[in-house]
This record gives sequence, structure tokens and C-alpha cells, in this order.
Amino acid sequence: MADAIRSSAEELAAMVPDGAQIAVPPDYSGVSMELTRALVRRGVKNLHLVCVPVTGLQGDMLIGAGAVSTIETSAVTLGEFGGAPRFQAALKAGTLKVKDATCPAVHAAIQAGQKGIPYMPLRGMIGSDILANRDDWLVQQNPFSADEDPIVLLPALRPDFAIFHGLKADRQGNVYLGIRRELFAMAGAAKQSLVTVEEIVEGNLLEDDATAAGTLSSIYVGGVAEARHGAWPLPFWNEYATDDAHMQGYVAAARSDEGFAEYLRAHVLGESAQAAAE
Amino acid sequence: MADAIRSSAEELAAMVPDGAQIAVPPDYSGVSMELTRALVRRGVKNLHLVCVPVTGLQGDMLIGAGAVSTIETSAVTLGEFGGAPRFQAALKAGTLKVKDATCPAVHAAIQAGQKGIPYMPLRGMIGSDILANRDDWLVQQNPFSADEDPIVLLPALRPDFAIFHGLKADRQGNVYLGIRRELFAMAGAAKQSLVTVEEIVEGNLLEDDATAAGTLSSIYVGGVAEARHGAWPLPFWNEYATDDAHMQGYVAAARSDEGFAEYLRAHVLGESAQAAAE
Amino acid sequence: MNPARPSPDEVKPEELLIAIIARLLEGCRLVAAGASSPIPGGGCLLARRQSGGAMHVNILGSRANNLMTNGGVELFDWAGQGRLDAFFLGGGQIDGQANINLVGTGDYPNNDIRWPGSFGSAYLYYLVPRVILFREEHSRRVFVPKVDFVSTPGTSGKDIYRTGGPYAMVTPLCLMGFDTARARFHLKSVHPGHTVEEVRDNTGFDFDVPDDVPETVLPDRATLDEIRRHVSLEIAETYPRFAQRVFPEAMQAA
Amino acid sequence: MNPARPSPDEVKPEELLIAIIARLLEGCRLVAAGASSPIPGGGCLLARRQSGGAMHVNILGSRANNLMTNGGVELFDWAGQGRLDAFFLGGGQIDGQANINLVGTGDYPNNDIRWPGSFGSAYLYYLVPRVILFREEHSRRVFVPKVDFVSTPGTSGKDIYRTGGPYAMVTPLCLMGFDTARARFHLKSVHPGHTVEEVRDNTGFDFDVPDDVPETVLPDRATLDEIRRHVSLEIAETYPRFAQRVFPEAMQAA
Repeated sequence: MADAIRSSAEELAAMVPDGAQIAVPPDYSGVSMELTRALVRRGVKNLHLVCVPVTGLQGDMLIGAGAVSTIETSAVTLGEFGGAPRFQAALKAGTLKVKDATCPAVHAAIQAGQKGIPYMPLRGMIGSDILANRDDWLVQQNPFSADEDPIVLLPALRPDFAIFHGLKADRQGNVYLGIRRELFAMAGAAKQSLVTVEEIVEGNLLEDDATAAGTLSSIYVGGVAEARHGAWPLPFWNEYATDDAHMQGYVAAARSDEGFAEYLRAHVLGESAQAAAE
Repeated sequence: MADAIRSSAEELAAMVPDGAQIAVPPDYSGVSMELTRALVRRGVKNLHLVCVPVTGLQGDMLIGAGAVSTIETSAVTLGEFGGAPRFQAALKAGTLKVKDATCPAVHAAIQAGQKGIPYMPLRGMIGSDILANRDDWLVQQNPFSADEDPIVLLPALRPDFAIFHGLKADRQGNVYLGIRRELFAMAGAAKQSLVTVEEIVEGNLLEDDATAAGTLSSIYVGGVAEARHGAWPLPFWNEYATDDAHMQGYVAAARSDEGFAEYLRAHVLGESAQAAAE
Repeated sequence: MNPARPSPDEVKPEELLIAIIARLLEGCRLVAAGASSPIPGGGCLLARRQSGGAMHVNILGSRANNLMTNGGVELFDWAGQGRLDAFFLGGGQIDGQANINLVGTGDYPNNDIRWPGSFGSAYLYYLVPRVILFREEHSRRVFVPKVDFVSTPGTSGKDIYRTGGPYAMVTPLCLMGFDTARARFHLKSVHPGHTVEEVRDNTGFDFDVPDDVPETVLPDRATLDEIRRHVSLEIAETYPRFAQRVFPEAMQAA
Repeated sequence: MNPARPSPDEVKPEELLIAIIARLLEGCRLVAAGASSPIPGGGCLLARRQSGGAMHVNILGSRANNLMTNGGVELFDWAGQGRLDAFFLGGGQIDGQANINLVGTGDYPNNDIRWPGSFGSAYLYYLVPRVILFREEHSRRVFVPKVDFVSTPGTSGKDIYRTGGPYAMVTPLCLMGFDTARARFHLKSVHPGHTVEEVRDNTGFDFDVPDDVPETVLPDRATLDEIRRHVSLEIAETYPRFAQRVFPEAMQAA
């Protein structure tokens, strides 16, 4: 809708209360690092982070900033840059509850949320210690099978917010996501989506056949703000690549509490963050 | 794959054995009438027609031709042209088994097939005579609720074939479907998809960002054939409108056995069908 | 003289129905109209204009008013998510408990008359808070004591998950409300030129009638102007024949 | 002299592993490689070339080799549908029953060492007929008697729906097969330059060793040529640093 346009990621961050459950995509899919930094600046606390299905820099930074009390994920990794230092430190310190999952289980629970059904059955997982440690998941007999056939039931995820970065939005609040259909599912499951985009454009993305197939309608969008290079230092689709040097700097800094604090001061809390991204 | 390209709808029709379960989309979504006519010409019998979630001319014509023994659908209608005469005649004659459904139940069962899960729970339906007449659907307590909370469980649909019409295909067998995501779900659930398209194009639809988001990969495609105006006389997306005069002629003819037989002779069995479509 | 409220003979039946429906949609964030529904579609479009852009409208079959990019299932997913505030259902038969029959008369499955089928009714009726029942025929053939086949029930037991149901019924004669606890319709207003007796004569089920039945309020001139000058053109995209018939002047001017 | 089969010192370890993996994929219609998997990715690309176009390859992170247009879930849906014939799994620990640990050492959740997590392993291992276990480190640290955490089990009881599982294990030392009924690995071949003793010394679990252990067959010259001239360039799109390191000549020529 017309009033979905927000002036900045700051304004979007202000919509997220402490304790909110937020869904985020993997590093390659369109992570709103700009909004992540704004959330750190706003000092949000006790987030329940649902990673659909994994996270990287975004999760590690939020955890390091003390913004996360629970993380539900199938992995936390910085990929070729190594393990996620703040995630590991928080686990060691016992300050983070981790609900380990497996990727398709997160997808299925999000799809259950998207469909408004209370749960979804899914194959696999039986005999895994992941399942053994998830008391919120059930195993039941497949009622359509005459033989013994246990299957895992995953309760639906309905996050308060889905938070991601898209290519462009129009002034009605429609957002172009291209082939990143996992973002559509997240948006459907979440109560509302907070989105940054490279660019706000004129016209209506839904009315143009060239963009309609990859456009999420404003129905799902609680707020959208323009943030050029909003995924930086992560890569964004075919638009820009990972900022390798910055990632290496992050990993080196985040090995220690002090280094991470210094990183935040230099790249998140200060006013230089936006400039650095340009 | 390269060998997915077929020379004609005839060749696709030859792949469908008697007794096959085939999934088809609604009249507005991309119906392959060309392949439907080819199936009638080939004299296919005992089809189990799964309408995702409803049908119109395609279902009525297949039923009239004696090709269908069971139809699973949420509605059969020719819309503004009226009821479906051959469907109604077959019901009267008792030659057709109809499994009445409701649209989201068909979608959910197809999505269960797409995910490879044995069933999907869905809200609604309890207290409906649709449910009362579907002994293949179950009602069970929602295991995540402490209170009494019955919910319908729908067994997955895994049709042998999904049959539809797309805008274009490349020589690798990738098919452009645009925003018609119901066709993606059908293709995922079906063992293979048989597709006609307006045009076979050069290049790779998956490699072009402008088409990738709306392209179904050849993984799902058992065969694709070019058929210009292949949805005729039905409308096709924004490409062409319903052939109103033809539809009116169909409805008038199909009111009687003789009229329908005459229609088939004139527009399906004869060689004039392709010419008429041009 | 040009009072704010026009006289009954200045308002076409379709215009009145569009205006009534728009009133029923007030405050909704997302409403949808199904296929073959020009009057409900028109009501949605009018309501959106009056909402100042706060309302989203999805009209099946419309290109300009399509919000769905996840396939036909998205409408139902909206309902499951609780995002869809209003929808419309008709029915070959509707009974006094608001049960709807879209399948046929006589014994199923070998019905005397077979209709198209239940579409999404057996789901949307449960999950959409404001389901507006709409029929252009108000007769004892349609409004029966008991439907022959329950495509979808008007009410459910308290253990059944149900966040939606019948909110109002709009016909060419009247506007009815529905009391879910009592599973019973009540007359809210009778359209100008019609009477309570006429409604009773043409309704096969019992319903409550207050001592004083108001006349349905006609749209004011501003609303009528919105319908004739703007909604007419918007609905013409999806329903050109309807628009041509009801709004010939607007179509000619366009 | 240029026999069809090159000598061991002409074949780089990565080239040998790519060739072994391609052999294991023979006859597959759809194979996929996960993120951070240049050697499995290379094996897939080689196998596709050798299939004459019959094989589809999906490499996560690749633009040119992406078949997914339904989001990240599509890979898992393929597996559920039975369309995905082969996939690769690694593991911080793998034990003699082919159980895989991707979570960490010590007691969960406060592990001594915490790894990224289980990704899709607890699903794909059950549903993909040919899961190829691949590790570039062959050591007792990786190949343990019993994993500390079962991200996903090598075998399941007969009442558990399971259409997939471990098909082979490829390491820098050897190729192993897995007997699901006995839940036990067996040595299939040892790579040139390595010995059965070396494999035993570096493997923390028991496995079967046939009386006569063959040497892993090296790729022939034609295959090596395919890898060096074509697979090198294809894999460079997704793994430029890997390609630069292993195929410097090809990268320079390109």
C-alpha cells in the first residue's frame, strides 16, 4: 500500500519490538544487512531468529550484538570465510538457545505458516539427534498407511516479521524478488515483511508482465525502504559480489569480544556505515 | 533435456496410456486444448482426471469423448457460456465417477505431491457433504492442540502426467509459465509434464534473468511440442482471448450426443482442427 | 433541485447493490471477488476508492486488479493466514442456517440438476471473517428450508476451527444479517420499491423480522458519481458486457 | 609414448577425485552438489559431459547450472518427489555405520567444538538413492568409531521410510562402498600411491577389506582432457579460486 514506503532502514527497525520472532534468508538470497545494522543500532533485544533455512553474517552479527536469545537454524556459517565466531562464542558462554533443524524442515514449517495450517508432515529426520533434541516436533503414524510408518510433524512457523532485501519496490509497496521464491514463502508465513530494496521505482511492478512473476504484492509488506547496496558486504543476486576483504576483516575482528565491539563501532554504530557501503 | 522436444501434440498424446491419472489446470491458466484434441483423436480411455482445482471445456470434451472414468474436481463449468453439457450428461447416464472437492484441498493435495509428503492437513471442510462423500480423506485431531481440534488430512496427489500449455520453451525443454505458479506445483506433483507451447525459442530460458523467475526447468518435462494457439478456443493469459463464437457453438452442439459427435468430427477428429485454430 | 440523496428511480438496481456491498466492506484491508461476479467486484472497487488506498482488492480474472503471483493457491493461503477480510459466495440453494449448496438438487451424486461444484466455498466460508452471500435471484427456489447438499455449512460446532462465516446476505430485494449463535438470518433493510411481504413470499426459510424494518439507504450522489464515472470503467476491464449494459454512458464516454 | 591411461604422477589428486565421482554418478538423471563443493561439483559437470546431455546438474551457488526457480525448497522437493538421484554429504565426523555429525564434538548443545550445523542432511540422506560421502581429510579425527552427534543416521529400521542412503565414500586415500544391510563400509579401491595400511591407520572405525584390494583406476587421457579443458572452465564460474589453483593453465588460456 501507499503508506508502506519508509524513509530508511532506521524507520523499519523501529517497528521491531524486543522479543519479536523474525525470519531471515540465507546469505545468498537477499539479506538486508542495512536493516540488520539498524536493528543493532536500535539495540533490539531477545529476538527469536528463524533462519530460513540457514544464516551467516547477519545471524552472527545480531548474536554478537546481544540481540538474539533463541536461534532456530539448520546452520550458521560464513562459508568460505570460516565458522561464525560470535555464534560459537555465544554457545560457549551459554547465552544463546539454539534450536538445531534441517533445511527442509524449516522450509516445511514456513510453508505450513504460509498455508495457515497448524503443521506439516515431512519425511526423514527419524533417528537423528536433531529430532531427539526438538521437543516441539512430533512423530506420528502416517494415517494413510496400513503398515507401520512413522513420520515427523513440524508445527507451523508464523514469525512476527520476515526481513529481507529485494531488488526494487514500487510506490504501492510491491517488491521484486525474482527467482528467490523462499522469500515469498517467508513473507506468506510472517505476519508482515520489512524490506529494503536497491531502488524504489515508478510504475506498478504487478502490472508489468516482465516483473509480475517475480513480484511479491504489497499485501505482505509492512514497510519498505530504499537502501542501495543494502546487502553489503554480502553478495546480492547478480547485482554485486561479496566484499571479500570486508568479510575477512569481520572474521578476524569477531574472534574476540573486543575486536567485535571495535567492528561494530567502526561499521555499524557510527555514521560511516552507510558511506562504507557506497 | 534436449530430447524433450516432440514434433507435435500427437506425439505427446501417444505417451499417455489408457487409465493414466492426469492433472489439468483451469480454463484461464493455460490449458493445452491442442493436446486435449490429440488425446481424443488417439482414443484414450479411462483417464483419471485431476482438475487443479477446476475444469471447463477441456474436461467436458474429454468426458464427452468417453476418455474419462473418474474426475476429481472442485467444479466443472464453462463460465459465462453456461454449465458443462457433457459432464452433466455423463453424470445423468452414470458413466462417470465424480470426486467432488474444494479448490484449496486440491491445491494442498498437489502441494503434498510436490513435496513428496504422504498427506497435508487443511482447515475447513468439516461439516461439508464434500467431506462426507470423500472416503479417501481423513479427519484427525491436531496433535499440536491441547483442546479438541479436528482437522482434515488430504492424501497427496501424484498424477502420472501434468498437461498444460505454456508461452514458450527452449530446446533444453525449459518452459516459460510466468506467474502461473499453479502449473509449477502440478509439474512438481506429477511424475512428468507434457506441455504444448506457443513457440520453441533459441537460447536458455533459465539463464536469462528476464525469464528465469517464470520458467519451469526441464527436470519436470517429459515432452514439449510447439502448438501455436494451442489453448484455442480458450483464452491464453494476455496472448489471446476466448473465441466466444466457437464456445457458443460448442455449448449448443454439446447439448445432445449427436451434436457433440458432430462437433468432434468438425473440430477435433478431422484435419481442419489445426487450421481452424489459426 | 439536486439533493445529496437521489430518488429511488434514479438508481439502477446494480448500482444499489454495488453501494450496499461497498458499505459491508468498510474497514477491510484485503478483499477478493471470485470469477463471474461483476456486482461484488464493483462493490470491492467502490470500497477501495472510498478507503483512500488503504484497501487491497483482488478480482479473479482481472489483470489490473490481480495481487496473486504465487498461483491460484495464493487466495486460499491468504485466507489461511488470516489476511483475507472479505469474500463472496453465492449458491444454487441457500437455507435458513446459511448452509450453501453449489453442487445440485436431489440426491448426490446422481442429482436431478447438477451445478458446477463447490469451488473454494468449503474452505473460505470457515476462514474469511466477512463472507457476503450474494444472489441476483431472490426466490423460494434459491432460498430453501434445507439445502439438498451442504457444499459448506453456515455454522460449525465450537470445537471446529472457524474464524469466518456469513456476515450478510445481499439480494435484489433486501439486506439480511446472520446471527451465528442462533444460526438464523434477520432482515436488516428492504430495498426501495420492495416490501417485507415480498421478501417473505420469496424466501423459503424462516428469518427474524424486527418490528420496524428500515428501507435500504440509497447511495448518495457522490457515491453514485464514483460508481458511474470510475467504478464503471474499472469493472469494464474484467466485465465488459456487464459494464456496457449497466453503464452505457460511461462506456461511450470512455 | 602416450598410452590411453596416464601415469599416476600425471594426474592431480583433485582430477582423480573428480573422475571417481563422475563414475559414481553414471546413469543418473538429476544430480546436485551443495555449496562449498568444488570437487563434487566438478564430478557432476564431468558426468554430465559424459552423459551426452541426459544428465541434469544443479550446483548451488552457480548461475549457469541452476535449475531451481521455486526457491531453496525446490532441491528438497526434488528429493521428496524421487527426482534427485545423487547428492553429496560431508561431515565433521563420520562413523563406521555411516552416521554423520555436522553439529560438533562433545556434548550437545554445549559442544567442545561447534560446527555450522546439519543443513539438509537429516532429510536428503533418507531420500536420495546415491548419497556420496566426500571428505578431503582422511583421518581418525574425521572417521571415528561413533559420532558424538547424529546429524543424520547411515541406516534406519525397516519401518522407517527410506529410499536413499550412503552409496559410496570418496576420500584422498580410497573409495569405499557401504553395505546397508550390515551397516558397514568396505574398501573398494585404494588410490595410486596409497596403501591399505595407510587407510587403516587413518580410519577410526572397522571396515571390511577384501583379500585383493584393487588400485583405483586412473581417468583415461580422454577423460583427463575433458576435465582439464572443459570442466575446469565450467567449475570456475562458481569456484574461481579452486579453478585457479588446480587448473592454472586452463584459466590462463581462457
